[in-house]
Amino acid sequence: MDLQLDDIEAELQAGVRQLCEQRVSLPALLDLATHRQLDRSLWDALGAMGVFSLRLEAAAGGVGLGTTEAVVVYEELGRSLAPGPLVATHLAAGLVTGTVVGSVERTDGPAIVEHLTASDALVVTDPDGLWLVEPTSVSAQPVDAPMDPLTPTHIVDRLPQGEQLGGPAESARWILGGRLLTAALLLGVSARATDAARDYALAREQFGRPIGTFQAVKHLVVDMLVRTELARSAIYAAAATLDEAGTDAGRLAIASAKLAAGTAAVANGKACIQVHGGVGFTWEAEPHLYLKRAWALDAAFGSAHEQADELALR
Amino acid sequence: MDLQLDDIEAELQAGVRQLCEQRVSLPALLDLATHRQLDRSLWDALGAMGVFSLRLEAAAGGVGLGTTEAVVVYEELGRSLAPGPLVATHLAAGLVTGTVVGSVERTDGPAIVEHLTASDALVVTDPDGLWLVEPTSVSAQPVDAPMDPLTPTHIVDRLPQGEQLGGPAESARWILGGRLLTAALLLGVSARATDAARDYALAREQFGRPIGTFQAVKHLVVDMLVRTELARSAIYAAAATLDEAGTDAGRLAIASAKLAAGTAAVANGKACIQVHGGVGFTWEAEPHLYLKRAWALDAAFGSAHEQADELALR
Amino acid sequence: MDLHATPEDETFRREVADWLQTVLPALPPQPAADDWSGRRAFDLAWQRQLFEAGLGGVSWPKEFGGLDASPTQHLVFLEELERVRAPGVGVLFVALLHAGPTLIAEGTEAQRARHVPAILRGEEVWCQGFSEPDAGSDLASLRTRAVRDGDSYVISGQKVWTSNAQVADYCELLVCTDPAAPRHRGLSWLIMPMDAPGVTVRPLRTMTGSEEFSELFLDEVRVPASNRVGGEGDGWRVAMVTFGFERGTGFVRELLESQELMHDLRATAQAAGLLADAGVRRSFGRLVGTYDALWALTQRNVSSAARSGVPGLGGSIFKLAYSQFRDDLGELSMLVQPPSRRTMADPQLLGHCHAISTAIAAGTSQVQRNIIGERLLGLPKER
Amino acid sequence: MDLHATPEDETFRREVADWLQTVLPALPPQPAADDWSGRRAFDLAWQRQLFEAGLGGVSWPKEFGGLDASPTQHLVFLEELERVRAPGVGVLFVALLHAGPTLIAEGTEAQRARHVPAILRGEEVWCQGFSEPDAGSDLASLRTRAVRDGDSYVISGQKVWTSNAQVADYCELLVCTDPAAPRHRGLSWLIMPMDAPGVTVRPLRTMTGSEEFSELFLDEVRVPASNRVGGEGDGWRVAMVTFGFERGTGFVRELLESQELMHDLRATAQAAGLLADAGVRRSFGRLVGTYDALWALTQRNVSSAARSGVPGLGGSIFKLAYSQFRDDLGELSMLVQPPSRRTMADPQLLGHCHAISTAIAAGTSQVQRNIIGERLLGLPKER
Repeated sequence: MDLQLDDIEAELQAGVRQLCEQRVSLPALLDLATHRQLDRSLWDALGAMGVFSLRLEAAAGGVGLGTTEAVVVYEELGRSLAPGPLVATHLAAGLVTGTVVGSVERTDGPAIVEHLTASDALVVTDPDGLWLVEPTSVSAQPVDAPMDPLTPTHIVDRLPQGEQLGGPAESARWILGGRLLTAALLLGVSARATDAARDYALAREQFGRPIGTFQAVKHLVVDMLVRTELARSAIYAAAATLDEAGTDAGRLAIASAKLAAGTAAVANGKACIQVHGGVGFTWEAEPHLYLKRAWALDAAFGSAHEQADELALR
Repeated sequence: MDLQLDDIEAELQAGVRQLCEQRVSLPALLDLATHRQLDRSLWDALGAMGVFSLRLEAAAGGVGLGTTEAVVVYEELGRSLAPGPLVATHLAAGLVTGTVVGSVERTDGPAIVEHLTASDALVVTDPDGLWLVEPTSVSAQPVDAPMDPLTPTHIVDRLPQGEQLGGPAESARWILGGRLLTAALLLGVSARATDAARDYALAREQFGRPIGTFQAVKHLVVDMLVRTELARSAIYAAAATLDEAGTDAGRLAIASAKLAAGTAAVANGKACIQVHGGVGFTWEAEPHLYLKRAWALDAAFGSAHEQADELALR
Repeated sequence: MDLHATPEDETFRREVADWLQTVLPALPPQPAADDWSGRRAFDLAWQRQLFEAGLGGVSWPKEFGGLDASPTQHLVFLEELERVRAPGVGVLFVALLHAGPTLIAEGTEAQRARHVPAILRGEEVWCQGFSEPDAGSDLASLRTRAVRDGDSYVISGQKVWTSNAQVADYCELLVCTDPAAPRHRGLSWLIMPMDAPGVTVRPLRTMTGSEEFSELFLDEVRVPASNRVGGEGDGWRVAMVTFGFERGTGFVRELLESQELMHDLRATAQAAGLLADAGVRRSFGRLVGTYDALWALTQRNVSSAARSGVPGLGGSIFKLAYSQFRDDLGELSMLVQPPSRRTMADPQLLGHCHAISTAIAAGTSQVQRNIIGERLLGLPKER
Repeated sequence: MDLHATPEDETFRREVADWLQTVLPALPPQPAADDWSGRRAFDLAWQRQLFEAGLGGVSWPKEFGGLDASPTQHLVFLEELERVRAPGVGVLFVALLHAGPTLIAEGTEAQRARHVPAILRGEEVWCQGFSEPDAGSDLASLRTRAVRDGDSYVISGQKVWTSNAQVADYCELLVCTDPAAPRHRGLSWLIMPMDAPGVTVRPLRTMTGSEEFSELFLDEVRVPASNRVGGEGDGWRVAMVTFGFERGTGFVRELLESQELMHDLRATAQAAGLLADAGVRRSFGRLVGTYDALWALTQRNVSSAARSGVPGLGGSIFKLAYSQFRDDLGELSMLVQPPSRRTMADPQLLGHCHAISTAIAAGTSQVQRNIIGERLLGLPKER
């Protein structure tokens, strides 16, 4: 038993972090908020790094690694705030042709579809199975001011049925995988918010000293770290359980991971704004992007609230 | 509109506080925890002051004041941690003969009866009405280690039916009055816990300065004050509503008051222990008595949890 | 304590309600949030109407055209406005609640004559230039310099968080006139015309996407020395006078608006069958209870101010509790509303994001806790 | 990262489980909490049994009779004990986890020979004399004085929060040997026999009603200088060595016990039909999720210690989160259990009250946050 990163995981982490630090900048992100174009060259770079084909077997052209490596990579992607349907494109590897693959759950009312315009393919999940939908065939209303400015959305009243990709078991597995990778993205957001709050608390002076000297600020940041590390622990354990014992054993571990990660990211997004004070409330500063991304990711593949319901039955 | 104390209220407050400060001491309370005898001379002094007959009309031998005066007095009683069935004895004025009157709600399972041995009479509430029960006629098991050491309890499997004192309307009014006076007692506990935490934060030194200098401690105490003042506001408003517009209008205001007061007292009891550190965890120090009394009073006449349910229907 | 309205308050309430009924139907529609010139015109016209009805300065002294209403009556006034969703002070916030009363209390005859009637009549918009990028919670460390040059001050520096700067005629400006003086002692309070050369306004976008605030860049702006309110170096005291006009009514409109959001959200939950969920139901119940307590706290703060004439620290207690309440309300909206509602055009989400500033603006919750801890509880200041 | 047990760990787990199966049926019933001599006898006898099975010092070095087990194996050991609810270290806590390892690391040959085998064999009970009434979170400000007098120290002062003092043979005592030295530098670590003249033990009752802790009054107690562990003035460092033996397993038994409380409470809720209440149900779900995360954090802390050999600050993070978890569990028990269960004899209420000390003992949550903020996040210390 070892819940620390091994050499491969640490190397992957460093590689993806470096790529993201070089390629994903705040000005570019805010520009995206205005133009809503997915940065395809970044996407291709991530693809070339094997981010999407990470768990596909080598024989099928993938990297052939496991879930623990995937969560390490997805934490880094979450940390970078990289936009796009990162999770669905990963889950679609080997199953759907397309460079950018989106995903949405079929529900009774109108649905929000993220990154619809940028997607080459759209995977719809419902209790009956997994369905492939051509994005251009979807009749959708673009949202003028989406909650997360870096996640363009459309409102869709009725999703086309689409072509069947798999049955209920495949649909359930898709959702479970999506839930865990989304938890990893949320972990990245939590960690980024913590780092940003720490850095600001060190740099910003008020009353003649760095605000991080004051316990009220210091302890806010510490609580961010505590939430981040709790979420990290639950995610690592869930990933290792999935690799070791398979989907069934992993189901509840993943629910715990998503619960901890969603709770942490939303709380940390808010705390990060609070530590930044007035600056944190501005559009040009990053903290609101963490909070809004956290809200968007919390809703994806089952919210913290819904995971609590699921875990109660254990 | 004026939600500040008027002259009569301020005078009553000072009088009751003075009496309690003279007559209710920590050693006497802790002694009570061991011997479980109600201090009848204190009880008589409270009675002589008109605490129990406060709202009974002067023509019937009472003081003839209103609910706003009663909550001011009951806050002081709560603050003093004075033991005994204070609320029921007040509600029973003019209705039941007896110096010490207890009260209990009839439920399906076993009930906890407080101060059974000390009571001259016991009033049982149920949806059908208000019932007078002779305490000695109740078959009860004394609890060895009651939750609140200053509130001796018995477990009763089945309460006798008793003699009818009133119908459903009287029962409902009894519960509503009890709920508001209990909220006032909880307010007193909250305020006492806040004062005790403030005093300790000023007196106790660590790292070369009073611990109240540290924001982590200072802000804990401030949050205690905020909870106390929110509860105080809701209680004052509920009392004034009841005096002005009667029971029906007061019902929801009282629910808000009990919700705020129960929440405040429990949270403040814990925070008071935390501010006191190791000392707060000892039997000889007061803070645990605040928390345990808060738990006991929160459960009486409908908990905060139950008030939230009631308020949701508005 | 009592909740009875006095006969005078009842009469006043009826008069306000009656008047609102006569004027509201003829009111043009409220301009969009980003239509600044429309907002300016609308708010000035509304103030003109209030003025003509004798309601232009409800809490202002009678000799300056006000009603000299008690804080309790001011509360009545705000309740009646909100009950029919009448316009609020809007871009006139600083003029009516800060600058006007400050000039009345501390201004010279000439300053009063120049501005007070104009504000009351709906002819002047003011903004506030207190905060700076490096002096947020720590107001005493202002760096914007005003150097005396003959009969003028020459001002250079930067201000931030200035609401409505785009449409303001004047700015109440706090500057440092003596950098050698100890903190608090070197400040002065000036009236700065916004059209003075050297004033640049840069709107600041907030996380809600709106541009309510601006940065002010001041580059050798000349302001006559006769525009100084109070003595040189006396600016801190005058600013405290400015803040001191808050009589417990500061958050009344916001609180009443949050009640409407709560009711709307409850209707959504009911329609979706979510009130059958005991957890969701109880969350609503806790909000309702907290709302009641916050309203009662407002009544206590207002009646305390009515008795003493000065604001207590109840406003700090209110702000701490209200910030938490708004966050709880916002988080409940995230649970209750379907994801398809989650756009920044949604009043619930917009309100939730906006409310995040409640724990920051006009003193963060951390600073409020220090103030309460030190001034109300007597706990020692940090060294 | 992986959760696979190594073949060695698997074998070890089976051996422990098999052995427990053979001995547990013959174990006498556990004595009552206030039967101190019974508890001493029971815990010493159990340690003797463990020793005879080669399990007396699982994480101790082999040359001192230990198993030299990795932190991971220690975790396995604790899991197996808890799974069958076998006794824990009980009153031997300080001897086995503090004093023994400290003497092995820092003691003289004579000190080791005198105490280490006796501890392992279940012949000695130790207690800890670190905290003082005026030095709780601020351990460096100890005032208990030890004055050198020939070959002895003469000790006067007061200690507090000493567990199991009533039945201890020795005390690991931290004293001030040089009051003129700067904080931290004037302390020494001594072995004090509890039967030395001048030692008075006064049991301290806690809010749970039990007497787990005592105050120690030391009145001119003579201890041979040869009982000093480490150099004079080196006591702070030795104490840090003492604390350093925590390898992430410190709260394992408590965490596993809290899981049992959670399961019992859930059964109560189910029987009462309360799981149909979505609010109550979701509270359980959040607890289950947090429990999983805390268990995973324990595994991370243990594997970190297994790699580095030293404890990280993961223990501080764990303690903060665990304190909150226990309070949430306790508050849920107040909702779920009928009022008639609310007595201090109820395991849920007792556990709730006991857990309040988690946020206080061994560094309050406030102090833990300073430690994490300054050491892990690099935020500046207060001045």
